[in-house]
Amino acid sequence: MLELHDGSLDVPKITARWYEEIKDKNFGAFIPFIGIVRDEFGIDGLSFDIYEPILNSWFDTWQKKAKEQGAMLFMAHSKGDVLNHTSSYISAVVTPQRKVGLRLINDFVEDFKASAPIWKYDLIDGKRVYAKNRSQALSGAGLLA
Amino acid sequence: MLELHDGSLDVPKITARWYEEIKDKNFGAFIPFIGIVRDEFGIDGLSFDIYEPILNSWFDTWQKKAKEQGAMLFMAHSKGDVLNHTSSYISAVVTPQRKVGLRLINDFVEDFKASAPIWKYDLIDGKRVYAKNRSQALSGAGLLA
Amino acid sequence: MARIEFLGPIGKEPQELAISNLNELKEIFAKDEKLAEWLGICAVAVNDKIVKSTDMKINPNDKISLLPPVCGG
Amino acid sequence: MARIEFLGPIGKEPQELAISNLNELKEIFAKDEKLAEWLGICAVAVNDKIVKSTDMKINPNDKISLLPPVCGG
Repeated sequence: MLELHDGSLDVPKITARWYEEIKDKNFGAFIPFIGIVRDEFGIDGLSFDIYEPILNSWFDTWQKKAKEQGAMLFMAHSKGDVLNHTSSYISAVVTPQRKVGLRLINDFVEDFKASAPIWKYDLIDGKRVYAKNRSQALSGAGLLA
Repeated sequence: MLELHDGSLDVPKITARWYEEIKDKNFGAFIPFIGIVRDEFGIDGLSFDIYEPILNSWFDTWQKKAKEQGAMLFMAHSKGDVLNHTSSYISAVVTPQRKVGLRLINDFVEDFKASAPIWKYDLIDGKRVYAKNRSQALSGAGLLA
Repeated sequence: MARIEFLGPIGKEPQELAISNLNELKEIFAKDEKLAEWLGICAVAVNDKIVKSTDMKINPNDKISLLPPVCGG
Repeated sequence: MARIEFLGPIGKEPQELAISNLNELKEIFAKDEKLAEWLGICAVAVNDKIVKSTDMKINPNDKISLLPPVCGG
């Protein structure tokens, strides 16, 4: 389950909805990871562009990988502006056993940071400034250089 | 923050309360781990005994360890009976940075399993049966043998 | 008298015993058939701190706890 | 004509180009000053699949995307 929202994520509502969805399905562990925008570098918030076709196929690949381990993944991400101290990103894993779940949420979030086609901008004085030096080149970058 | 509840945990309510408590404190990641009782071994649920004085000091030691890394821990656990498909355990870490948080929640939950003075019973036909073969001897066990 | 508590599933009432160290407790417990299955797998706390040596001196009013294998979560 | 899209912060309008492989695209882009800062750090997708070789044949109606460095979350 991958969902994109305009602006900040309603953390209690989204995580409660996911929990309701899985609680009777005999999983033993539900592990959400919630990202909150920090007030740092003098920003008012962050803003995001997402390229959905590649995000969807990236997520589907991970969902398949999770299913092979009896697990399931959820993810929600913001599009557009997200102010400081609100959430732009939630992912969650549900698994029968905790060890698989803790490893999976770690690997999933790490690969999300390296691979998900999402671009981050700092909101400074009402302007969007690409967070270039906090961004990572994708695998295969430089092909046309 | 360590809290004990009689019976099942209200997951959306507890995690929402923790999130409200931390969201304006400039942490970047909030990572709950939610344990749900699985329908397995023919049980109707689980039941728990807790020895609170040692649980409290164990938790305080971890809270100090978390603070040294700029992080904070939360934990909720059930006392008494908890039926299948409801939650008996929630822990959460909040950190400035995700990597510290993902490592900390993993290490905390692992040590919780090995060290927290909590005894688990299967609920079978209305009786409490000590889950002996799923339990771990504490470090230092056998001192009086 | 020290107070001995048997936690969780041991299911034994607390005892009050006049002992001055854990070695004495070990000798007394060796004769208790009900404890035979538990001693090898229980950790021991004195005043809510887990201890690793039986040389530990026990004072009157100390609380000693036997902690069987755990399984939280 | 293949359609070229410049994603995220590149801020350049899509282009339609008659090319038959990515090497031709590389030659065309080498002359585009606006792209100089981006080519070394962008990955390339053809029809939404990231590709690792410029030998890739391009068909009319293919969609080519340039993906600059990412930072989700």
